[in-house]
Amino acid sequence: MSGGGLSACLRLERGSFALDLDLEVAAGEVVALLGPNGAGKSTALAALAGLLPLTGGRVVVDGEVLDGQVLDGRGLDGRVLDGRGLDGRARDGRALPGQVLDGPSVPARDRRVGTVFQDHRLFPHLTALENVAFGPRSRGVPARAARGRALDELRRVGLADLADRRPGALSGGQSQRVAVARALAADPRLLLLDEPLAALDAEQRPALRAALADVLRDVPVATLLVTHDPVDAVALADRVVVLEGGVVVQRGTPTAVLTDPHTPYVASLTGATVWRPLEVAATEGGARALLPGGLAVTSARPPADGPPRVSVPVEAVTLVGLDGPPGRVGGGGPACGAGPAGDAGRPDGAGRGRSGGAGHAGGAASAPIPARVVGVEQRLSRLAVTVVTDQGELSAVAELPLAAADRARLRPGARVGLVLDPARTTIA
Amino acid sequence: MSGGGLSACLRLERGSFALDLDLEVAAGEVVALLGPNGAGKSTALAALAGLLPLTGGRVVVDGEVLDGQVLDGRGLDGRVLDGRGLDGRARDGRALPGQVLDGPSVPARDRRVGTVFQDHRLFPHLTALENVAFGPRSRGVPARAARGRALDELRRVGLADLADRRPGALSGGQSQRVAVARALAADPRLLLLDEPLAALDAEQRPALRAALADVLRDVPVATLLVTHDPVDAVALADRVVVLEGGVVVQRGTPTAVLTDPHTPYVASLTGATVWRPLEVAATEGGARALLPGGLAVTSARPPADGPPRVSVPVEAVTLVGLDGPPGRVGGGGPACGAGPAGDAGRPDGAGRGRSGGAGHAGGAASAPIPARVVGVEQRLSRLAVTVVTDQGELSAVAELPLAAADRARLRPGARVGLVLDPARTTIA
Amino acid sequence: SAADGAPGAAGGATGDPAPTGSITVLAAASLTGPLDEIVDAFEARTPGAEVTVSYGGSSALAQQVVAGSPVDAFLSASSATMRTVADADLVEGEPVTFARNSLQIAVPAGDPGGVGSLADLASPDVSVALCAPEVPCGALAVQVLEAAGVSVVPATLEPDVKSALTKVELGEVDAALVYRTDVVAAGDAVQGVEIGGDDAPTTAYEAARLRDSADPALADAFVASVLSADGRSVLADAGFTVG
Amino acid sequence: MLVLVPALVGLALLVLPAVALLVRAPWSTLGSRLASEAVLDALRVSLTSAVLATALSLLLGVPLAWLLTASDAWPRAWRRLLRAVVTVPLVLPPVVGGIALLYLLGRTGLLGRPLDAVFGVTIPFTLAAVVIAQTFVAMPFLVLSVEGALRGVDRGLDEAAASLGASRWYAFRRVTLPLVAPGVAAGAVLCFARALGEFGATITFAGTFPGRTQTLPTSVYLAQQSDPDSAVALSLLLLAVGVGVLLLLRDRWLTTGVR
Amino acid sequence: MLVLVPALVGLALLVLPAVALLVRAPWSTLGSRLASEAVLDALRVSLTSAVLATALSLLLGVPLAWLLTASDAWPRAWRRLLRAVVTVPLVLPPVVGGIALLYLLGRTGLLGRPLDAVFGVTIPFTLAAVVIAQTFVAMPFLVLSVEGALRGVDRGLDEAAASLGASRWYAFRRVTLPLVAPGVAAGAVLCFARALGEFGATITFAGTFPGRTQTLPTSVYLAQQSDPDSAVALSLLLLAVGVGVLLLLRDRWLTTGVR
Ligand SMILES: Nc1ncnc2c1ncn2[C@@H]1O[C@H](COP(=O)(O)OP(=O)(O)OP(=O)(O)O)[C@@H](O)[C@H]1O
Ligand SMILES: Nc1ncnc2c1ncn2[C@@H]1O[C@H](COP(=O)(O)OP(=O)(O)OP(=O)(O)O)[C@@H](O)[C@H]1O
Ligand SMILES: [Mg+2]
Ligand SMILES: [Mg+2]
Repeated sequence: MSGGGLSACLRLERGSFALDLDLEVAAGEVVALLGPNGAGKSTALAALAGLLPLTGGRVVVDGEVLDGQVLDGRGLDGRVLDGRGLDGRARDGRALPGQVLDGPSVPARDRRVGTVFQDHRLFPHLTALENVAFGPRSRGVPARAARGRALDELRRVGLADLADRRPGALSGGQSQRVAVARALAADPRLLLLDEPLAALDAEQRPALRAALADVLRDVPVATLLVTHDPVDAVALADRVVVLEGGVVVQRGTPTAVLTDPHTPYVASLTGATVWRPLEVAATEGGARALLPGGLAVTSARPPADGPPRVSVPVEAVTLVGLDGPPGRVGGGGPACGAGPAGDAGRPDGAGRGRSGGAGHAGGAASAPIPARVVGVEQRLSRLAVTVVTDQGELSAVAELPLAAADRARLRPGARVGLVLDPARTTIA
Repeated sequence: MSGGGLSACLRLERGSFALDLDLEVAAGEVVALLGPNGAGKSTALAALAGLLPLTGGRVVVDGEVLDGQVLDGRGLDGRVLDGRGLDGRARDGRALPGQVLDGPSVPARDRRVGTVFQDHRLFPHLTALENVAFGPRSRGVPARAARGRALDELRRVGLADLADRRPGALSGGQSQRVAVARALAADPRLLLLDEPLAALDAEQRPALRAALADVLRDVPVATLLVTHDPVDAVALADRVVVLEGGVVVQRGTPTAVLTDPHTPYVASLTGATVWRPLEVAATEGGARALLPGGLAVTSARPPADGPPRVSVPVEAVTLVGLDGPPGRVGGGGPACGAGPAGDAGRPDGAGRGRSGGAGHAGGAASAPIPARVVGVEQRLSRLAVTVVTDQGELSAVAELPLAAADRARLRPGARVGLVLDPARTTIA
Repeated sequence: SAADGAPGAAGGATGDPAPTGSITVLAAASLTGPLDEIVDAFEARTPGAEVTVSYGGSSALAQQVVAGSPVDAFLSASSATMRTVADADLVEGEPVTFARNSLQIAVPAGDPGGVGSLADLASPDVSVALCAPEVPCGALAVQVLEAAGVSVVPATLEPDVKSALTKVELGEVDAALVYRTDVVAAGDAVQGVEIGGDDAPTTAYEAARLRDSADPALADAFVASVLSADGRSVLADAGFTVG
Repeated sequence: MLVLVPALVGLALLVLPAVALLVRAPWSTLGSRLASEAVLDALRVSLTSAVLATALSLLLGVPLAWLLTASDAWPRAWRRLLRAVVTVPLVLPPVVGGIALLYLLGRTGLLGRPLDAVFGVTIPFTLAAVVIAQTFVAMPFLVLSVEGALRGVDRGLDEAAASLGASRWYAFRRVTLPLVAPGVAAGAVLCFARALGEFGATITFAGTFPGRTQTLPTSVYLAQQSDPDSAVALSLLLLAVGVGVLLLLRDRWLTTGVR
Repeated sequence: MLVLVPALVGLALLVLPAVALLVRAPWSTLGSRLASEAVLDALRVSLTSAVLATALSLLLGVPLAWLLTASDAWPRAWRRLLRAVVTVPLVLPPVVGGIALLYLLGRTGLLGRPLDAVFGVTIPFTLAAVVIAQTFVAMPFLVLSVEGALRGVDRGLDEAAASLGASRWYAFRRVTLPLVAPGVAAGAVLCFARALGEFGATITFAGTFPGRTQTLPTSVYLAQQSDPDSAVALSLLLLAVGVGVLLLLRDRWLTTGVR
C-alpha cells in the first residue's frame, strides 16, 4: 500500500531474536500491537522510529521510504511503491530486477514519526506548554506561533489550564496526555504509542483510556499502539496485530481476535482456553476434534479458518460435581444469572471418556469431562476456576459469580466435570 | 488488642493532609489497605516502618510499643497494653491518669518491620541470594547460616534456582518475589507490602498474585498490603480497610466490602453505583430512598447498617430502549446469559418518574428511569455503559455482553431507561 | 600588540600607554626590596618614566626572556642564568656585575641551637637547612662548606633560599645557610652569624639591557641608575656587597 | 557513628592548616598591608583572569565534555586515550605546564613563532597568557564535572527530542544543557577556584607584571621574598575571596536546574 | 557539528602544550638523563607518596563525603560553610598551603609543638610530610567526586537496608559504597594524579631531600635551575607515569560497580 499511512516490512535480528513483521496502518487508523513479553513490540517501534537499523524489509510512511531496501521501484513483496524519496537508481529503472538496493535510512529526527513513550519522557525543566511547543520550535516555527499551536494541542487533550505546570507537578495521567499532545504538535505522519497506560494506577486507567480514545478518534494520523492490555486494544484500536516470538500469530478487529483466539496467549487475555487438536474433522453442521489423551470435543459450528485449534471461551465452560452428591457446581455464561437459567437440559453426574452429550439449547453440550481443580482466583465479583482434565492434562478456565458458587467444592484438588457448550466452542 | 500482630492508631499531619487511621492486624492475618490516590496509604506505611514520625497515636507490634504516646499503661483509647517496652513510669503506675507520656520512637532499623517496596528496591550489586541474606547478615547471623536461611526463603518463593542472578537479570515478577523473600528473611514481626503488583504487566499480574497469595498464606506474620487494585485485595487479603482522605470509610471482608460499597470510590472498584439518598424509609419487607431530583428507588431488603446509601451492583442494572421502538437494550446479571433467561417479567418500554414497578422474580423491578448514555467502554468481552439519569443527574453503570447488545443504541447521547432490581439494590 | 589591549585598558590607573617612557624589567626575586626603592627614586628623577618590574627566580626569568617576554632589562642573581640569555644573543653589550651576595648562617631569634660558627653546623644536635645543590645558593653552600672543611648532614634540602629561611623563621631548623641579604630582610625573627674568611665564595648579580628593548635609552638609563652610587648604597643597605 | 572519626580527621586536615594561617596572621597590620594599590591591582587581575578563564573553560570545556560522552561509540583505545589526555594538566606540575605553554605559544614556540611572524602577536606575559595558563590548569575540572553530569542525563530524553524533529545541537542546547546546569555550575565553581589559586603555570608563562599579569598568588610568592607577614595577609585575602565565591555560588548551583 | 569546533579547540589547548614538550624534548640524551639513581629515587618517592596520599584520602575522604551528603539535614548556613571549607585547598596556592601546614604541624606549629614536646615526633622533612601535603591538596578532588556519586545513589536502597535491620554503617558499607565504587575510583584517580603532580605544598612542607622527600615534580623544579633539558626529560617521565596510570585505571573504574 502506498500513499497515506504506514506500510512496513520489518526484518531485523537482535542476538538470537528475529523480528519479521508486516504492518499496514492507514491514515486515521489505530492498530494495536499486542504480544507477550519479549515478543518484539518495542523492537518494532524502535525500528519504525529510526532508533534501530533494519537488516531487511522497509518502512514507508505517506509514500516516502524511510528505511530499507527496494527492488526496482517495488517493495520486496513486489508491490509498486510511490517513488518519493526513493533511491534515484530505482526510480530510473536502471537497477536490474532482482538487484537489492540500499534504500535511504532517514534519521529519527527527520522521520516525522511521533512517539509517546511508556515513561512519557517529558522534559522536566520545561512547562507543559514548552514541552508541547518543543516539536514546532525544533522545526523552526517562531516562538509565538509554536506556543499558539502548543496551546491548541493542550486544549485538545483537555489540559490548557495546566499549560504552565512543570512535569513534576502533573499526575501520571496528565503527563501522559501532555506526551500525546507533544507528539501531535510535531505534526507526525505516524504516531507510535508504547504502552501508554501501563505506568498508570489501575484506578486511573479507565478515565485515561477514555480520554486517549477521544483524542485518537480525531487524529488523522496512522497510529500504532503497543500494549499488553487487551482492554486497551478493545477501547482504542480499530485492528489488532498479535506478535509472538517476533512473528504475527493473529490479526483482526479487537472483538474478532479476542472472541476467537488462535493461540493460548491470546486466549489467556480473556481467560479463555485454546487447545491444540491432534485431528480435526467436519461433521454434519459442526466439527469434531481429537485432543491429546483421546479426548474428543464437538462444535456446533463447521471448522473455522486459521490454525488448527479448539477454542473455548469462558462462557462455554460449565463445571459439574463429580465427588460429592451429583449436582451442578457452577460455570460460565448460561449459568451466570440468578434468573431461572436453562439448566434443565444439562448433564448431571459423572461420565468419563464419552464425547458428545445430552441436548441443550443452541447445541448438544458435551458430557462432563473428568477434571480436577488446580486453582481458584477471585476476579472482582466472580471466581475464575482453573481445572485440569484427567485425560491429556488439558487445562481450562471457568468463571462463575461469587455468590452462585459452592466454594467448598472448588478447593484445589476437588474433582469436577467439565461441560463444554458446542454452540460456543470453535474448532478449526 | 495486645499480643501478636499490629495494633496501631496513626495520627499525623503532612501539610494540609491529616491521617487518622486505626488498624489491627493479627499475626498471620493479611489486611489490605485500599484507597484512591492521595488517601494516605503510603503515608501510613511509612509511619509504621518508622520513616515518618507520628504526631499522635501509637504503634504496637507484638506487644512492643514502637512509637507514640501511652497513657498510664493504656492506649489512648483506654485499652490496656501489654507493658513490654513501655516507658518505665507508665508501668510503675507513677504517671497520673490523663498525663501524656512520650513513648519510645524505635528507629526503622530496630523495628523488625519488613517492607516490600513497590519498586522492590533490590540491591543491584548483590545476587538474589545475597539480597535475601542481607537481613540476617545485618543482624549478625554468620555468613554461612545467613546464606542457608536465604536459600530457604528463596525456595519458599520458588526461586532457589535463580539464587545467583543479579536483580538486573530478573524479570519484574521474579524480583518482586525476591523482595518478599528478602523481607521475610529478616524475621519481621510485621510485613508491609506497598502495591506489590502495581509495577507488573497486566499479563504477569495473575500468576504473581497467585504466587504471592501462596506465600502470604503460610507466613505467620501480621501483613498489611497497600493496593489500588480490588483484585489484589480479594485474592490476597483476609480483611479490607478502605481509606479516603486520611480516614477510614469502610472495613470488612473483601467480598463484603466490594458487594456492598459504602462510597462511590469503593463502588467504582466493581463498576457498581452508589448514590447518596436524601431520605431513607423502611417499608414492609424493604426500604425506599428518595434521591436528588425527586427520584425514588426501592429495595426488597430492609435498610442496611452503615452510612446512608443506595448501592446498586452492576447485576442490578438493566437498560431498556426509550428512543426507538420499545425493547430491551441489555443489562446486568439476569440478562447476561445466552440461555432462556427470565426476561418475561421485565418491564418494557418507557415510563418516566414512576417508582416501583412490575413484578419480577426476587422482587419488584423499578419502572425504567429515563437516562442518557454518556460513555461506552469495552471491558474484555463485555460492554460497560455509563448513563446519567434525567432527574438528578445521577450516573450509573450497566454491563452487558458484547454479543448480546445492540451497540448502535448505545452511542453516547442515546436515550435509555434504567431498570433497577430491588432484590439486588441495597438501601441504607 | 593586540593581546595587550585588555590589560592596557584595565590598567589605566597605573600606566599610561605613552609609547616611550615606559620600560619593563625582569629581576631576581631576591632584589625585591632594594630594587623597588631604586625604581621609585629613578621614576622620581625621570619625569614621565615608568618602570615595571617583574620579579621571579633567575632561571625562570631567563627562560621567559628566551621565550620572548617583551622586556627591556634583566637583572639576574647569577652569571650562569645571564649566560643563557646572552647565549641566545638577546643581550645588548656585555652584562655588568652590579652587586655580590655572600652566605651567612641564619639562626632563629635567640639561637636555640647555640650556633656560633660554621663548624657548629656539623654537630648532630643542630638541625640544618641547606639549599639543594642544583640551585645557586645550594651550589654556593657546597663551595663554602668545602672551603671550610666542614661536613654537614642537613635535615632538609630546600628548593630556594627563601624556603630555607622560612624554616629558620618558623624554628623548624636551628640554622640555615642563606644569603646575607635574606637575613637583613627577615628582620628580628632571624639572627645572622658571620661565616668569616674574606675569601668566602660569593655570587654575582648581573645587569643587562636587552637587544629587543622598545625604549633602549630609558632602559640604559635605568641600568645606569642601578649601577650608580645611589643604587649601590641602597643595595649595600640591603646586605649586598657592592663595589 | 564510628564513621565520624575519619570524617572529622579528614575535615581537620583540610581546615586546620587554614586555621593555623588565621592564627599566625598579622592581624594588627592586616588593614594597612592589604590597602595598597598593588594589592588592589593583583586582586583585580586575579578576579578578571579567573572569570575569563572560567568563561573560556565553559566555552571550550562543555563541548569537550560532550565529545567525551559521545566518544562512547568510538573504538575503546581511542576513548581511553581521549580521557587520559584531558586529564594531563592534572598530572603535570603547573610549572612544567607553564614551560610547555611557553614551548607552544612562546615567541619561539611551536605555534608562537608563526603567530608572531604572521600576525605580530605574542601571547606570553600578557593578561591573555594568564587566562590561558589558568584555563589549561583549571579546565579539566570543568570537563570532568560536566562529563559526569552528562552521563547522568537520561538518554531517553534525547531520543524524545529527536523524535520531535530536534537536531542534535538543538536537543543539546534546549534539553541536555539545562538539565546538566547544576553539574556545569559545580564544574565552573571548581574551575574558578582552581584558576584563582593558580600560580606555577601563570608565573612561568605570564610572568608577574604588576597590574597586568601579577595575580594574588604571584603576589603571595613575591611578598614571601621580602615580607613574609604580607604574604600571609595576601593569602588570607585570597582565601576570603575563594571561600566567598564558593559560599555564594554553592547554594545557587545546588538549586539550579530542575527543582 | 559546529560544536566540534570549540571541543577541538579545547582539546588542543589541553593537549598541544604536552605535544610541544614532546617536540622540545632532548630525545637523544633522554635515556642517559633518566637512567640515573637520583631519578629512580625521585620516581620511587613520588609513587610511594602518591599511593599513600591516595589511600589516606580514601580513608578520610570517603567518610567526609558521606558527612557532606548527611549534612543535608543540617541548618543551611552550616551546610554551605562545610562545603566551602572542604574546597579551601583548591583556592589556596599550594605554596601557601605548605606554609599553612608548617604553621600547623611544624616544630613550633599549633599542633606540631605539643606533638614534638609530648611524643618527640616532628613531621616536616619526612615522607609523612610529603604524604600529608599531597593529601591536603588532592583530597578535595576525591571528596567532591565521591559526594557527587553518593548523591546519585537511590535513597530508597538505604531505607530498604534499614527496614532489614542494617545499621547506617553496615548499610553504607554493604550497599552504598559498592554502588558508588565507580565514583570512588574516579575520585581516587583524580586524587592520585593531583598528588603525583603536587609541587608547591610538598616542597614547602617537606623540602627536597633526595631519596626521602624529593619527588619527581621537585626534581623537575631543581633541574630547571641548572639543566633545563633534564627538566623536560623529567617532565616527560612524570607525564608518562601519570597518563599510564590514567589509562590503566580509567577503564577499570568505568566498568566497576553494577554490571
Ligand atoms: N539490546 C538488546 N540486545 C539484544 N537483544 C535484545 C535487546 N533488547 C531486546 N532484545 C531481545 O529482543 C527481543 C524482543 O524484545 P522487545 O523489547 O522488543 O520485546 P517487547 O515485546 O517489547 O517485550 P515487553 O513486553 O517485555 O516490553 C527479546 O527477546 C529480547 O531478548
Ligand atoms: N512530602 C510530602 N509533604 C507534604 N504532603 C505530602 C507529602 N507526601 C505526601 N503528601 C500528602 O499526603 C497525602 C497522602 O499521600 P500518600 O502518598 O500517603 O497517598 P497514597 O494513598 O499513598 O496515594 P497514592 O495512591 O497516589 O500512592 C497526599 O494528600 C499528599 O498530598
Ligand atoms: Mg517493550
Ligand atoms: Mg502511595
